[in-house]
Amino acid sequence: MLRSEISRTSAHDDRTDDAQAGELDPADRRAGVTGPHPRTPGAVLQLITPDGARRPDADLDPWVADVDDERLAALYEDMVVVRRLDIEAVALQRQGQLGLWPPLLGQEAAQIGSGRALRRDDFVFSSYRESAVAYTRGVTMTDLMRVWRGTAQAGWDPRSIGMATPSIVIGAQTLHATGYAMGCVMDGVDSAAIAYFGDGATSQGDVNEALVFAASFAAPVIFFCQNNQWAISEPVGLQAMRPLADRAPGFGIPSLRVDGNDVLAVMAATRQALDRARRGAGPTFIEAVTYRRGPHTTSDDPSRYVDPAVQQAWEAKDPILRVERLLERSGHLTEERATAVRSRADALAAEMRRGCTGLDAPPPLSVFDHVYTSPTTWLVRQRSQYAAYLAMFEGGGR
Amino acid sequence: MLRSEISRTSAHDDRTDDAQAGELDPADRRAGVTGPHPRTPGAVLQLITPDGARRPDADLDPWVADVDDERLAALYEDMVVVRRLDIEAVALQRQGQLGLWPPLLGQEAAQIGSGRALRRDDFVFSSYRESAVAYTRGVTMTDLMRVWRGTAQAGWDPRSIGMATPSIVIGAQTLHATGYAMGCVMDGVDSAAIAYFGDGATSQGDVNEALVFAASFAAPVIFFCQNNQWAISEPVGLQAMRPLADRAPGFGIPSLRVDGNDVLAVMAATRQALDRARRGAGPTFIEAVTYRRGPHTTSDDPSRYVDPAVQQAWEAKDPILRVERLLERSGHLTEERATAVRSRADALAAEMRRGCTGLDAPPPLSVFDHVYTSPTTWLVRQRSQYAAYLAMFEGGGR
Amino acid sequence: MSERTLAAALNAGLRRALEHDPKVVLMGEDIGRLGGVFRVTDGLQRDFGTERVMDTPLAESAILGTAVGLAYRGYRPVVEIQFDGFIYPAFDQIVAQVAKLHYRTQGAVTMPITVRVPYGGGIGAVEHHSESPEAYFAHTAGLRVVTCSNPQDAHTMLRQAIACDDPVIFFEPKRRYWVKGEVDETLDASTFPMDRARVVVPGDDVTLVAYGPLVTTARDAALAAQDDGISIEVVDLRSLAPLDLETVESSVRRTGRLVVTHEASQHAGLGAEIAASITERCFHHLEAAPARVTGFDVPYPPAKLEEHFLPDLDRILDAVDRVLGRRNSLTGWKA
Amino acid sequence: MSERTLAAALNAGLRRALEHDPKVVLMGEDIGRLGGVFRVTDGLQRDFGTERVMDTPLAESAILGTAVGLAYRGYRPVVEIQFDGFIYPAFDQIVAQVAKLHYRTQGAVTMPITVRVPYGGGIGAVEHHSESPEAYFAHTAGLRVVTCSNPQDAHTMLRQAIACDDPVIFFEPKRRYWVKGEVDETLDASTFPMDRARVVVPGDDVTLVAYGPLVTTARDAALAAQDDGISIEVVDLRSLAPLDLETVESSVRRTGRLVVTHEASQHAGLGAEIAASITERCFHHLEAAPARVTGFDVPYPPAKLEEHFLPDLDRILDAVDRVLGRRNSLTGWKA
Ligand SMILES: Cc1ncc(C[n+]2csc(CCOP(=O)(O)OP(=O)(O)O)c2C)c(N)n1
Ligand SMILES: Cc1ncc(C[n+]2csc(CCOP(=O)(O)OP(=O)(O)O)c2C)c(N)n1
Ligand SMILES: [Mg+2]
Ligand SMILES: [Mg+2]
Repeated sequence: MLRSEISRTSAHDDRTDDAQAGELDPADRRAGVTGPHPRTPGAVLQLITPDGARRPDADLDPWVADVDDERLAALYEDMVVVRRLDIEAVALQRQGQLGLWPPLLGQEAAQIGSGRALRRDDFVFSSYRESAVAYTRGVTMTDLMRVWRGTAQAGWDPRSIGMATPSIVIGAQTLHATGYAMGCVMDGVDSAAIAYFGDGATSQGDVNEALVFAASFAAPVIFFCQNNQWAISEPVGLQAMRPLADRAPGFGIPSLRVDGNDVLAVMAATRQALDRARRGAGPTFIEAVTYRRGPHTTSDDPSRYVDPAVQQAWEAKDPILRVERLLERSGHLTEERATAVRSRADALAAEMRRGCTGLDAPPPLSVFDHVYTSPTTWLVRQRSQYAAYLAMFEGGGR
Repeated sequence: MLRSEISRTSAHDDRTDDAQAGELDPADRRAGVTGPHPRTPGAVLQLITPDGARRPDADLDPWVADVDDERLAALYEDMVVVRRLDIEAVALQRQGQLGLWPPLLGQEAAQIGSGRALRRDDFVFSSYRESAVAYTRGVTMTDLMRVWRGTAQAGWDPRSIGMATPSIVIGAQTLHATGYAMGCVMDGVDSAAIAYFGDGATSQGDVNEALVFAASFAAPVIFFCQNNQWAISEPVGLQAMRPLADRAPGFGIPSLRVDGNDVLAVMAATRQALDRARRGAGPTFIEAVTYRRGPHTTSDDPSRYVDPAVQQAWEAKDPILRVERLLERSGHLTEERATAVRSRADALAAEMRRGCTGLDAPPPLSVFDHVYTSPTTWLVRQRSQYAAYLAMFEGGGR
Repeated sequence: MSERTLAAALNAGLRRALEHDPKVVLMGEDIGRLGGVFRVTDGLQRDFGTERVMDTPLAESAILGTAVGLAYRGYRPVVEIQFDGFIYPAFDQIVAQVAKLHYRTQGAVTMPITVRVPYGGGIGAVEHHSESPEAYFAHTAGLRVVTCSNPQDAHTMLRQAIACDDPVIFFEPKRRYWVKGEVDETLDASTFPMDRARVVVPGDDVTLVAYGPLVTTARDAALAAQDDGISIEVVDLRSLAPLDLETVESSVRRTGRLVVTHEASQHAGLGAEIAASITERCFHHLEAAPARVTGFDVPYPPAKLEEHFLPDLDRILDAVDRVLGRRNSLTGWKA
Repeated sequence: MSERTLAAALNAGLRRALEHDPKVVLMGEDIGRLGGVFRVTDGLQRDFGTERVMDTPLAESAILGTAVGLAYRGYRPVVEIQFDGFIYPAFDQIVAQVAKLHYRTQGAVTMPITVRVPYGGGIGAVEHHSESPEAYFAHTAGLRVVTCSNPQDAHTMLRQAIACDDPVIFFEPKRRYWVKGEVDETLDASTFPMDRARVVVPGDDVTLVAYGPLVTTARDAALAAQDDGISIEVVDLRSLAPLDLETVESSVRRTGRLVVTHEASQHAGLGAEIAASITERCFHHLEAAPARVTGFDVPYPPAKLEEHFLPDLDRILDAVDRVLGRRNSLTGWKA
């Protein structure tokens, strides 16, 4: 066999610090040490355990010192809402209202924790699965639907939202984020750019070139990799032999490996990275270790490649449940509040459905709009010829 | 200023083990540790000092145990020859006999040490500057000239030489080497592929994708990076913030950083890497730290960007001189022998000149040959029309 | 002889190639356990193993670049690019390496690489999933570019492409993957070479040249035109580089009229080449300027607008009317 | 008004743009201290600093990709690709991002990026240094593609390209870098837009369309033809996307004959588009089929063969003879 499918999985273990410390062999240790955190190689930073226990962490705690139970509850609400929206979107797709939907089930903490760490003047360059990040940026429910319903190639105005239109070409956006961040430095502002991408994306030339440029120009950019273990049907072990967070230090970029199902740890890591960016200390790479619990998109059939046991193990690490447990324990999640959260989620889901079904096909001739900033003679001609063609039918057909 | 030109040079220091040990800061240490050699981070492995002293090295010595003074003298001869050929080629270009030439002055040890480590059944994928490697593969003096005289796009038959035609597109060949190496595994042979590329090339997406694929398929490929400090006018510090050898471990590929002006250390490192490849242990990355003492090509004007002091410092580390000193000391370089070496070099240079000036332009209609393995109707027609066109002139012109 | 979908015919073609030649290897994203997003490689990894049917990391340039290395080593890689819009990261390896290596080495090195690309629109997809990039490759000397329109051709041409010692960009009309047709796997691949065009509907008044997904549309148009008493000859081009201009030429010499249709944008597309070449060859036989029915010169639009981008039966018939001098959409139109 | 080489005219254009608009930044390999391998950016880093004239790491996709990010942030990046043959690694960013972002965002985001590309052959270079890849970009909706043929246009068009809110692929005819000509830097850039073709030699018998490096050759051909009593009208196309077909059309309506020349290969090249479009527009004015004089459909050959690849004066005149029905190389030729 050309390569061993089995041996390669170990490098992508998601176990946290203590659990993994003693298990790596010395060679792994050497190669695996990452940037500013002289931790156990490959270990995953965590603040809230799956059981809902708050774990102290000297490095991360200061970055979320302001997140009291009230604020944690707000993050909880965010996560409940985006999960509800995601479920609604899947339903809309099944009902033929959307052409496609890439579910985020399981990745709520990674997206909410990072999205809520950003400032308004920061700028997001995402892939297609970051609808929860879009939610944190204030994208409307209707706008969220446009691309997937097929009425537009982009859902919102990037400049007013502070988030670029999703990049479907894997990895391309990491370079955009780097260039944007270079621009922030030139402008003398302390805004940062954040690039979201998947584990599969790390194999693309563009992502590695982005690391090169970001390091070379000390660009204030966060490389936020959601390692959800899958690139469609391909396990992360096929893409990389080492934990993804180990890649960046060799480029001169410090990295963090964080429990992507822990909203607090994600927020702490992102804030720390943003702080470096704002201080002029350059880029940071964050690997958020999480799991894609749904299909790749609504067109996918994961039963062909997913092991149900692995799936179940990840369900036990649910990002929402652990915060629920923590808040319940501290008495900050009353039945009343839980109900309020649920109804807000339902209301937004209903708003999304209304927005979606209300989106009509654009007018035929708009196919010619916005190719250039000003219409060219040639396109004006093509458009007018097509208008003449359409007019034939209006008059009763050919 | 967007980035500090000054601070970034330190990561690319070429000092050897002892010299550098105490100077790196802890963060650098952490990120800089490379593969199988738990050495001082960033340190450069060396067996022969610039003064011609043989330095013991427990790791490397076993790999060159067979290289006695006789064999070392042969390597010396190789280096003298390829330098002489290089000088001749520059002269041929200045005299209008070649269109272009990329000098290798200063990089003789890196190319001879690695080239002579290879077996006949290994396969080389190089860039354009590796004429000394081509020499070790047995490329004839005439064939070496074809591309640069402009009579052909490739100088030799890759399959019979065991060396692909040089890749001018930076980095592309690293993927070819990786694919070739995957093929070796499939064929169940223990041959290896070696990819030569420069420091500048490490920024290309293709090179990083090659690391990804090589690691994923455990391909028996050596990534041999000649860090000659320059990519045309750009210093290596612009391409990478860390020593180039630090890049590979994050991809799961062990790396070695070796004095590229030390033919013995280069040979030892390459043999070690080849051994890993043959044993099925996968790829290795070698950074050979050297210096491009000539212009990028004969079209270049390095006076615009090279600091003469730096240039001089590197001349003191000459790859040939140190072996000369060592051999003289051990009495293995007699005046007689030195003369023999020089005349062999001169003879080959003369052969090269003859070969070069004897290369004529190919026949006009050969422009249509070899586009496909069998001629297409369309090209046959284009060719015959052009033949008819040329015939007009034969008859006395239009 | 059995009835198969176009996708299944391709699958069978790959299977035959894998059986026939141990040097054939398949590479791509998700082609293994998943069987490809369109299931064209379904079951092949199971039956031929992970060494001959390789899921690769997610990097198109590397897929092509390692295929080059495998070809150097004597293999015949068959590469899948998941969608048309994702071939561009591999563009450099394709145009600067794959296309040129045989020429560069004066024939010493062959590049028998087949690049399978599901292409074209009409499936209501999101961006980058509906493109027709064939002109980029057809313009690149050293590549063969072919496309199929029915299950039999899909099967036979794919086997021919894999057996070919030149690199072949093999465009698969994704919206026709589920079209069914008879497939004879025993058909001798050499009887009808993949670089030959085929007259699929004979006719006398107008030559209609189509390829890939639009061949079906062109046939439908020919059928519909019959009711109007117009006899359309439909030519399925099959090969886009080299072009079988002889077949088109001999048709146009009879009909005197040419319509070319493709989904790709018009500007510097294949339609221009066919129109220009045929004009060069049959100038004095032409009764009207060749007409092109193509995608507009805009990026591929969102799904809900694609019907206003893609050529369809009515737009083709309108162009047929135009070359026949009949009333058409441009009658009375002023620039 | 001063005499300058084409390269110096470009340099002055860049300087003016940097002075005029603080959002203009230059990026590329070796454009800083070295001033670019052709010295087109000579002295600019010294005068405008490393933040506005940036040497980048060696990665073309990243150069374009970061330029996109800078454009998002309001900058106007002017990117240098060192040679034609090295633009392909950036192909994905150019065709899938740069070209489409304005369309994708319905006008919300502009991509005022200029990509400077020294292109074309005739300089005796090694492989990948002599290519003419303009058709790839002209076929890509959303891009403007232009090229210049003389120092004045080089200067003015480059400034227009940088000022344009659309992405512009700016092809520089590298073998004409050292051609000298008068340059008026004060010429109002708006008087003659960069997307307009220009009649550079008026004539009555044949319309000869050229662009970039071959405009000089075309002028020489027109001069030489005069001796034979043939009056050639030379049109310098300048813009390859969009095409100024109106200018060509009005010329061909008078001359009835069209010859198009370019260095790029013929198959699906720009010549096909011009021939096809003009045939559509002037079918009844054409006395002969438009003729194309182009590079052959082979990869760019080694330097010692390039004279047998590149169109030159004699090949152009041979095609002129062909469209005039005079004795020419194909007289008596049989396929
Ligand atoms: C360049 C490119 N190649 C292929 C694809 C097809 N594709 C879409 S998503 C995907 C997997 C991406 O995996 P990952 O980066 O881990 O992100 P995830 O979907 O898990 O969020 C692939 C191969 C693409 N969109 N772009
Ligand atoms: C893709 C690509 N971009 C740009 C170039 C132009 N170019 C030729 S050599 C070179 C520098 C290469 O530097 P390095 O990789 O360090 O190799 P060296 O020349 O030092 O041996 C550049 C930019 C090229 N050949 N290919
Ligand atoms: Mg993933
Ligand atoms: Mg170098």
